[in-house]
Amino acid sequence: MHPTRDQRLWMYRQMVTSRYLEERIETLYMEGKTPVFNMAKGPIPGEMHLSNGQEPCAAGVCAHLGPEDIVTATHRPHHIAVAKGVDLDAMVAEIFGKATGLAGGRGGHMHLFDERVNFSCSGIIGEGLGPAVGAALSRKMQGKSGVAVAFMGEGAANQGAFHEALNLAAVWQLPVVFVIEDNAWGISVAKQASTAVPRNDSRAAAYGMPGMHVADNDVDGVFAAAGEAIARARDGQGPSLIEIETARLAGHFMGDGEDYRPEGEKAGLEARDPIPRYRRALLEAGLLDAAADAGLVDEAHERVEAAIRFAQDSDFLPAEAALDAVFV
Amino acid sequence: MHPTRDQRLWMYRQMVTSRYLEERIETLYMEGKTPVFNMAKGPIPGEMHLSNGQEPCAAGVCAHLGPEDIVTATHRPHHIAVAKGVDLDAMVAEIFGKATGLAGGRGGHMHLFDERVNFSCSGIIGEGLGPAVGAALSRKMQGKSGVAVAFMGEGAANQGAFHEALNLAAVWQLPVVFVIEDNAWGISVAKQASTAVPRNDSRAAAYGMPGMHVADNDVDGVFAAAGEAIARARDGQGPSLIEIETARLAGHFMGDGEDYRPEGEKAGLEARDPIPRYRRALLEAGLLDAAADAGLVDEAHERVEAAIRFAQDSDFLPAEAALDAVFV
Amino acid sequence: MTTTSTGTRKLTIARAMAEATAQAMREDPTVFVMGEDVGPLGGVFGNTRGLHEEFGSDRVRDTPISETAFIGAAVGAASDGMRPIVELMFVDFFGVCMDAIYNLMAKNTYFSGGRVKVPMVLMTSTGGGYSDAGQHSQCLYATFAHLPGMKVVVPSNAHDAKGLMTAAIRDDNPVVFMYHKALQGMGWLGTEKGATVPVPEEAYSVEIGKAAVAREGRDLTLVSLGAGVHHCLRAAKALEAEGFDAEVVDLRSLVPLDRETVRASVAKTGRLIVVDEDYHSFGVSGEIIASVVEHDHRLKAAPARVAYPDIPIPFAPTMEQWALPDADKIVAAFHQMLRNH
Amino acid sequence: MTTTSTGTRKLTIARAMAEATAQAMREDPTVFVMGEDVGPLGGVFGNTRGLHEEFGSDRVRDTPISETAFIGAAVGAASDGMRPIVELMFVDFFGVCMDAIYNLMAKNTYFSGGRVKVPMVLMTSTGGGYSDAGQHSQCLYATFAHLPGMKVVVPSNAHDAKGLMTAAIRDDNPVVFMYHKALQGMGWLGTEKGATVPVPEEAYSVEIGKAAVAREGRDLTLVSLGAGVHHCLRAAKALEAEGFDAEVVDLRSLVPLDRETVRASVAKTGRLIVVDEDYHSFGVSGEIIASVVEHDHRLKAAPARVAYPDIPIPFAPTMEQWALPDADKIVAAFHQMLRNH
Ligand SMILES: Cc1ncc(C[n+]2csc(CCOP(=O)(O)OP(=O)(O)O)c2C)c(N)n1
Ligand SMILES: Cc1ncc(C[n+]2csc(CCOP(=O)(O)OP(=O)(O)O)c2C)c(N)n1
Ligand SMILES: [Mg+2]
Ligand SMILES: [Mg+2]
Repeated sequence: MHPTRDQRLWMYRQMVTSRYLEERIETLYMEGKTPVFNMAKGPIPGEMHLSNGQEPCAAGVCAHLGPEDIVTATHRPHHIAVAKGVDLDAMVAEIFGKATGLAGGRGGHMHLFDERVNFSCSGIIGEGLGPAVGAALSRKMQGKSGVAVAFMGEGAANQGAFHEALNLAAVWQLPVVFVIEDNAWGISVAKQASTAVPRNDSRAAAYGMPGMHVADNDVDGVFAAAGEAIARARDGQGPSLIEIETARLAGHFMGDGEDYRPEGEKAGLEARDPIPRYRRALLEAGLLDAAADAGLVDEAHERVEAAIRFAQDSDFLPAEAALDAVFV
Repeated sequence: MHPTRDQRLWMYRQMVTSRYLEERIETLYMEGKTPVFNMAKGPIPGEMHLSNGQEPCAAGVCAHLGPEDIVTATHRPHHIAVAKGVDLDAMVAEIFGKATGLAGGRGGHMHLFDERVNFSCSGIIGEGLGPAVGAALSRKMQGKSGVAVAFMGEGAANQGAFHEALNLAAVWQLPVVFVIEDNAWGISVAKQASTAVPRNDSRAAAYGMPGMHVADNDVDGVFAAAGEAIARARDGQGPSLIEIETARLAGHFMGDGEDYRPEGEKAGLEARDPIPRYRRALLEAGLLDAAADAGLVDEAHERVEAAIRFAQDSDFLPAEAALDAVFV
Repeated sequence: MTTTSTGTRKLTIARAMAEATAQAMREDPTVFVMGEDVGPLGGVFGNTRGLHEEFGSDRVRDTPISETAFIGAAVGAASDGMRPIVELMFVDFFGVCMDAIYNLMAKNTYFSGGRVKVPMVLMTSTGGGYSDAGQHSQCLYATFAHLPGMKVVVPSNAHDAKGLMTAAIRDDNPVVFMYHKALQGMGWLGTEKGATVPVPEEAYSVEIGKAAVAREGRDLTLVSLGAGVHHCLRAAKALEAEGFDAEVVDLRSLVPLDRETVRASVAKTGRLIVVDEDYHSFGVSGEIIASVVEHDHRLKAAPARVAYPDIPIPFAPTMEQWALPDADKIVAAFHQMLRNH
Repeated sequence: MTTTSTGTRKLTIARAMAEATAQAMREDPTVFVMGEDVGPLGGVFGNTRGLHEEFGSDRVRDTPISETAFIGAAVGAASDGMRPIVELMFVDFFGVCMDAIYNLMAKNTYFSGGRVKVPMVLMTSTGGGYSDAGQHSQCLYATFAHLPGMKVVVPSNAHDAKGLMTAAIRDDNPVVFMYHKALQGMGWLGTEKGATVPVPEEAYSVEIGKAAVAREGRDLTLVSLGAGVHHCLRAAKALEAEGFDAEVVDLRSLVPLDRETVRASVAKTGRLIVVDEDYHSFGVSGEIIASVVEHDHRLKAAPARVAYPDIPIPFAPTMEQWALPDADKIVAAFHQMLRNH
């Protein structure tokens, strides 16, 4: 399955937007955290997991999804939220903890819920898989369209929830796609030190479902694999599993010293940064020229800047609002 | 790997002993429970899960094990406990809740611990797998001999613990064997309604470990497969997974109406009862004659009767002993 | 659907739960049931009996033994327009799936600022007394009630069970419905007669968060829930013979907790004994006592509790029965209270 | 191993834990460590720093993200002659593995009538205050303390941390070691200065089950644990300026719970405020209050609590800080207490 010109540009735009968003978050996150790094300080406190380098996973999958489709993401959610069309203003405001944020600041960056586009994420490894299966079940029972996609890291594929969710989805032949972003690391633990098989797509066989693999962080490759899997799901042919070789260009979270990386790894990953690569590919394919690229990039940046301004200009909820929204 | 004459007779004896033990338990369990079946009544209260029909799994595996090897079993543990050499008197006394029981009556039939032969079992599905992996790790770290075997039902292969334990055992290449007793049912739910693949041994590939299958509840087949797997484990070649087609001749627990069984299933299973089949095979192979058989059976029965007498003649602990043994 | 209330038809809790569920399923196509053995078997404890026959395999789903997946799936379905009723067969099994319960089911509404609803019922059996030992006999009431974001109800009789079940299904929030095995009216688990009471045929709600005064009295307040309520009622009867008039408060709901009803009762009687089959420490009994005395500590006597000791539940009936709360222990606690003051 | 006690060398809790572990590992070859990122990284919260370097990958094991398997494995290893120290990175993750903890680790000794020992330490981080939101900031003290069969310790300073860690490793029973992130002395989590105290260099035990009187006083008893102790000490200082003399009891251990020390303190002061960062209801605060008043309810004032409200922990620092216990809230609770009586 090959992406059209528009699809390729759409994917490129998502990647550029997400990357710029995270570059800006990175800067803003560090405000108030120097010279002494203290997570509690600054306009964006708490843990911060950046997805720099993993944008192809999000863009290539979400290119096939509409607002009615369900996505569950992880503790590293920004690239997916962007590509799924989460309201950028409300999302950034949530990351800042503001009243105008998706949850009024109750959730923060690991808990982004946008029910308008059926997006959610969470902070426990493997936690989104069951809900994705359940949303797919809901669609099937209600006879409504829509597929569910559960994103996870390669480390999550060793969590019990992975096994249970894939089996359940397969037994019930539900319209759900499981997407593993293999960035080779779970915090400081390398995939080969934690996973008994080299590739998790081989685990699909344990559930009688198709397993697909995308090498080299290739967004068009993701598009192709996800396209097939999602088409199968929409067609009532049940779940699939995809593993994507991707790259975590940053640390696990901000503040991570990354001493566990083998020498040279980071430089190698940066040299293969998927965004410049895709830009070159689009330029070479004549789908983009320098001017169009600059325009697209500017537009993406402006969207991000607008969202950041929106967030910064927003107020916090009154502190007592902490007591609200426990129950509806 | 073929069992020797002695091994075959040993396996036959274990099966006969376990079967007779459970026939007696069945009778004793019903004391006080008629005309109204109330689990709380009678000399053996509580749930009772019989293993009638599943004896080949226990005998064929334990034929390769000594007291130093570790076994973790399930809520359906008797056949395995017998074959692993758990002290029969203390085991039956525990099933009766007596002071002379393995735990003084604190555990009951789902919680049989005999540290002298490294046997334990538990009531939560999949719960024994992690401990088996840990015991195997302990042996490896201490440089001590001994393998660990974790038994489970086919229903347990859909529990998250299965996945995590197999992966961990494989990553660390530990001397552990996972044995699935596939009796086709998890309470009232058929395997094909709960399991996405027809055979769980195919799941071994998800952990890069050998998967083996034994058809038709064949004790010699179990012996062969287990022999290979255990030899690999002893040899430092890591874990294996075995699935055995077996049969639950009784209900899930005593009191189960078994209405969910397809018509004729039970009669079919009884006709293929593995014990008479093995008896015939041994007779045909000339390893046994009618007299030797009668002698072996009598001896087994007498062992069981002695254990039951022991249990019946024992006292209960004083009730306040409930407070002891929470901590050592 | 019959809407004539007879007022005399008695049901077991198991049948009351099934009836509430069936009525909700008839009314609302988004209500469905899933769990282990809830289908043709009708639930190990009988509370889904008849549902599979009436509603079929699509709406009454047997699951694999995968609690994390199917409870997580219920959360996903609940946020997508369905109203799942999901069963955790024994509450003792919470350890394999608590994350889906307390971190997803209970928190997604908060994490979404109230925009994502999770209208689901998690029903689960509690309690011992029939020698099912330490992994099949626990109550764990406080384990659930301690963690924010889920309502927790514990009925003591079939009338409340039906009404609370209906309320739970209709509630837009997650509700944990904890039913005590000894009250189910399944003969094989023994049967507490007092739990099988007249139940109206039509659907009705019992408000979640309101305790009931199961018996009025002047001299002593007994507070309990589930099976404990029946021990209290028996104790009250025994004390009546001694000339003491005990009030019995049936909490019915732990979250929200009706502290007002408890406090009002103790304000009247001046004496408090909390009866709980869950573990003694860091549990229901401590919370009730604290809730009373932080409000007003000037009681006639030090409050007391009759709770399950801090030990795993032993198998042998001698030990188990000795450890369980019962009417005698409540009476003894009251006698002790009189001796102390 | 150095055995000279300097008496002045200060350590953070993180370093005190690592030191206790290293000393135990040098002494006893059966002690080993496993968990996520405990190896070369030294633990996300620093408490295994240096261990991998000294003891290597066999005895300091990074695990897959498979808490059920590796905690279950710790139980199996502990019953087979090893003394595992296993880490659950955040206590908030208990939901994926509680079965291995509370049904295996905590009960196998009982189920075996005391014949199977489970000498292991489960260490886990607790607490918020740095905007890590609702799945990474909880304390869950009562969740563990409520369930029988495991000891539970919560140090408030590095001296106790080292001594409790040593005691936990040497204990033949399972011990849950709950360390509060704000006390770890990792700059990036903020640092409570009072937690970094002089720590003897040699190995020593602090008895599990004994509370400490962190400050003596006559007018009021403040009971807390972990980070809460420091809030209490600050509140005591503030109250001193107002002429009130508060005693601060540091529980140190929830199981066993040293009720005697708490009761003795309240017997002296007549006033009790419990301070707890865990959720308000069905938790530590209720248990402490009940433990006091069931013994003697004739206090000078109704006991009070300053605990975390029954809400998921919000991300925004405005909301989170508002909800957390602190010295001001304790002082306010005391003022309220004086007004009421
Ligand atoms: C159940 C659980 N265990 C551990 C953690 C702590 N943790 C957060 S992220 C992470 C690594 C996850 O690795 P992976 O799934 O590969 O995702 P990545 O961070 O690489 O995107 C861990 C161990 C958690 N959040 N939940
Ligand atoms: C985690 C958990 N879920 C559910 C149960 C209830 N339960 C007990 S036995 C059983 C069926 C187990 O099936 P299987 O693993 O095939 O073993 P079998 O009973 O057939 O021997 C179930 C669901 C349990 N004990 N633990
Ligand atoms: Mg990763
Ligand atoms: Mg089975």
